[in-house]
Amino acid sequence: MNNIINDIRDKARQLLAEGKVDVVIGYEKGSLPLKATPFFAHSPAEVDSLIWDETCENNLATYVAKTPGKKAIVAKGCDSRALAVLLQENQLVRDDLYIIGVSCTGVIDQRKIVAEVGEILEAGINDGKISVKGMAGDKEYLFAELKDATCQTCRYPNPVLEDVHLGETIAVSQEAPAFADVIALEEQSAGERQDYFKEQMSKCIRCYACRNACPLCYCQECFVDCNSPRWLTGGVNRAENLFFQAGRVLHLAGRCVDCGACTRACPQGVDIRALNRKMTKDVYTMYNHEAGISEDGKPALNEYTTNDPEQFLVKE
Amino acid sequence: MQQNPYLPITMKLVKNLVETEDRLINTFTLEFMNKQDEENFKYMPGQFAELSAYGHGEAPFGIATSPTEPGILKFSVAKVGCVSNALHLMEEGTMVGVRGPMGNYYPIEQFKGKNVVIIGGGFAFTTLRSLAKYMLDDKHRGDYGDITVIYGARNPGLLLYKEELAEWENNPNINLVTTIDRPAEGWTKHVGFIPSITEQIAPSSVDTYAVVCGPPAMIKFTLPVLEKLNFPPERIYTSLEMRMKCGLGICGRCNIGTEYVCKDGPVFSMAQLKELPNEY
Amino acid sequence: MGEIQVEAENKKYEPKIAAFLCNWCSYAGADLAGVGRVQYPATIRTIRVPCSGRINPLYVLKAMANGADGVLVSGCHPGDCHYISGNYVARRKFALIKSLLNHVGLEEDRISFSWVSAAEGIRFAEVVKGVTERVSALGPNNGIFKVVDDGGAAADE
Amino acid sequence: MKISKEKFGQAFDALVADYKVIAPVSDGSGIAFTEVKSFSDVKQDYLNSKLPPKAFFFPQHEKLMSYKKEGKDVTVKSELKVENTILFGIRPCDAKGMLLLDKVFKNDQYTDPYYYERREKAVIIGLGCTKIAPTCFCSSFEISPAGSEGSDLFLIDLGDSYEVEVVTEKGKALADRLALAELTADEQALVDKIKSAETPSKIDVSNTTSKLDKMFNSPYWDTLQEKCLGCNVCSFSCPTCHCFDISEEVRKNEGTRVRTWDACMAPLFTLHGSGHNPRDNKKTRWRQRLMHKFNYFVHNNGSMSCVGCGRCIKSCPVNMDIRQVVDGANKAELVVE
Repeated sequence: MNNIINDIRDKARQLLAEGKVDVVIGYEKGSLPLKATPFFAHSPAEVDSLIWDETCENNLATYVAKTPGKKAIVAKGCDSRALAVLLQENQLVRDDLYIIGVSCTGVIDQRKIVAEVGEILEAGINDGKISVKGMAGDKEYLFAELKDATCQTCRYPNPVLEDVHLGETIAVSQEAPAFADVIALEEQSAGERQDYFKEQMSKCIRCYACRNACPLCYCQECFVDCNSPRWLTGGVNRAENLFFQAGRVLHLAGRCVDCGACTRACPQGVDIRALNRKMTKDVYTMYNHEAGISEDGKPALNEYTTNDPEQFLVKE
Repeated sequence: MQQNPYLPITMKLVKNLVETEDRLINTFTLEFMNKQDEENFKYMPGQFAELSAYGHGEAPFGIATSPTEPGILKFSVAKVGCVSNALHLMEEGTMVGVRGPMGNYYPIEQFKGKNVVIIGGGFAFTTLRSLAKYMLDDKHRGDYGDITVIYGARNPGLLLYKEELAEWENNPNINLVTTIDRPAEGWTKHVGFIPSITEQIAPSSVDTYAVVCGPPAMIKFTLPVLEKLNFPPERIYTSLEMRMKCGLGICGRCNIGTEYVCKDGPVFSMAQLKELPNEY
Repeated sequence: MGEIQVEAENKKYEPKIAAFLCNWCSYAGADLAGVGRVQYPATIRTIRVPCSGRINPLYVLKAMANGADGVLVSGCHPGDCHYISGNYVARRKFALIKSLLNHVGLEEDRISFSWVSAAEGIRFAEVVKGVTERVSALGPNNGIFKVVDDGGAAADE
Repeated sequence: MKISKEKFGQAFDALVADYKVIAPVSDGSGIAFTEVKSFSDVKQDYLNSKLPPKAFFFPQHEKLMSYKKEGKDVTVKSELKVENTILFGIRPCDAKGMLLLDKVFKNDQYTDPYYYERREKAVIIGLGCTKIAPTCFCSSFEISPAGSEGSDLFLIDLGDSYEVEVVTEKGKALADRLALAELTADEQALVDKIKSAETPSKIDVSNTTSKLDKMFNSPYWDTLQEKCLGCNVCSFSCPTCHCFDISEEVRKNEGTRVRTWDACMAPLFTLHGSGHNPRDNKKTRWRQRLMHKFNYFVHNNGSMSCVGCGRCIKSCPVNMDIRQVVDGANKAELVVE
């Protein structure tokens, strides 16, 4: 890991010193244990703050289009997939972008720790083991136990698009995605699913952290802010919240790269990903499409074939 | 407990008049439904009110009438958003909601015994009309020295209150200067932008207050002219626009530094504005 | 007494169905049904759209939120689109809308999609009949999106 | 004075008959202030709630009024509803937060009846903190983790009993319903110890306001906010944030006017009808956020509008830490203008 960090810093230093980019977007150590925070290095002097480890959970592709000038970005698999979709949708200029690719073994889901040992006072990562001192006790975890749900099903830990690759690459299984999580929900009755999503949606406070953390939610004016027509009332209740989440998820259908940034950003622990994953599964099974796995190609809903399935039609 | 400041009173739209040639500005005349409402609605020139178009929402507009005109309120409103569009389409006789009066007003007490120059551009003339009308009133005219009004618009069709302007032309109590940006057929008065016309007219700054309202570009170029004419910033007043919701200094969106435009403004002197951050 | 009973009989539940019909085919199909005096239930509120490709998923959601008991979206048959490919693109969108809404627990039959051509007046009536029957069987909008009746406050609290 | 938890619980259950009682409850993913019917539902051992209790006076979504149109006529009705409420288990930071909100909702000209009438009918039972989270920094603002400021009645958990401090007349009325006993010397010592605690994390705000006076045009704002996503988590989870929006919810000829929480971080918050937006980028919005809390509010109301509860730090998806932000402002070089 240390070698990667040094490599990232060297690369960032070189890019900034040579004037190839104006800013390097990466991570630095956050203010809380086991937290990394996005970091914008504007000069070679700042690059020594850059880090890379299992706490680098944000999807940095979110910042790329909003950051002026030429920029380099430290990209893990999901970040690069988001960049690929943004490029497909002409949101980025490839020449203004330098992608520092790193392979990712997954990020830590802090909620699992907090649920067991309370607020984290201190923590250290060593050799795939995470030792935590919490307010309600101490515990040592294996990284595998803490891996974020998104990362457990990740099929693209290696960047799909990069200008340089730092560190090793990760061997990936060639099997088709299983979508066990989606199937588990699908196997429930409609009533059970309705109850599940009612409960999830009643937690939402409409802070829009999910939307803003999402690298592919880049609309100038989001439909929730739109005044005429006014899609949503000011109400914050499970029906309105489901309208918001369903509207957003449908807008991301065929584009979502399943990075999990929305779910990790949610301060209320809403299972937003359950909606996105359903769309991802449908798009994969019906159209054999995965979003953002290469720079060319189009999002699934921008294309069609003449024999797309249409079992959804009325019987008449 | 004071009255609930979020509850509008109901007023009747008695006239919905297309004010300008481009049909983008209408003047609404609202009538008080009872004496009590009118007595509670004591206002001064420069204040504003929140108008409710029920079913569409609420938005703040400057009051164009003067307190010397009893029984009614007038608002001249440009068609820009949801509420103003609804108001434009409203049939006469419809009930609208009114909350106010809100904000501060032009310092008419300070103006007493002094000359006043009113400079207005485009449809920002609404509260300036209120001010002029107030000072011209028989009861008040004696309190003020010379009253000069410099008012301009892009073309003659875009001037507000044309009948009133015609009346002021012949009124010895007021010196009215109207101008348009470019020559137009049938227009015999001044042609040119407000800053240069102001420079031409060159009102004396001795014992004089200036009140300037208009689009940002007009204000930007008029201020140096006033400075050249030796108006000190303490004697130049303007009225600011801001996005507002509550109008009560609570909802948090209309502040410029420590000042809430809805409750501490909208009228500020240039001297006050110089102390505030440039964020408006 | 008598009056009240009559009223109760007349008050048989009639669903309200928002029908988004493409201008070139399904709307013309509905028109043909009308001209041909083909009977079908007066349950639909027609909204004409230029093409089924114009359907924004938010239309469907908003109709449900505003209290529609069902939504019907209908366009030209694949291959017959006035704009060549509008309904092909729409088809993918529709499949996903339907799938997602069912996933969050909306009943299968609340949202219906069909292709009806300008010549299929009788079929249009059949579609409306079928949709009406199925929505009637479900009863009123179950409120997972519906918010307006209580001014936006939570529907189940 | 003190009362055993058992006796307090009985008195609490009796209060439910006369008051709407709000208390911390574990909702699976954290602590929420919720209406309870029995003391046994109350979570007694907790750090603090996910969202601040301000919502009981200033709900996220509330009806201000309703109207009905008939032809050209309209009838308008206030929707203000007030209940006698007890808020139990309010932490000192949040109790202080309510004192700050009081200043907002009653300014030099107006009183907000929706907030104030609820506030006046509410009794705050504060509960001192015996455990301090790493994100807590209330001591920076002269708030003590076991301080009674802002509470009407204030409790400190002594294990089997509560130490009880009567702070206001409202608190006294409640205390009269409690069978209070004297503290033992040992218990008094424990109370003193708890009361003397400070949060380990503290920021120096002694010169922040005067520093910010000179920082409106500082380059500090340029880079400070780069990583901010511009969401509303920090505002919604803040016990002192009070910005709101007013909108209308319409159904045919009836409607309600509602107010909902809004936030200065939202891009459209200050957008004029004309299209002009005085705070049209994250930089100006962050400047507003920090200035409002640490400068404008001080000038207008005499104290900072932050109570160090740490919720914004804990909830921020990108770990923007307000402590670092203030610290950065303290240290920022001033540009000569």
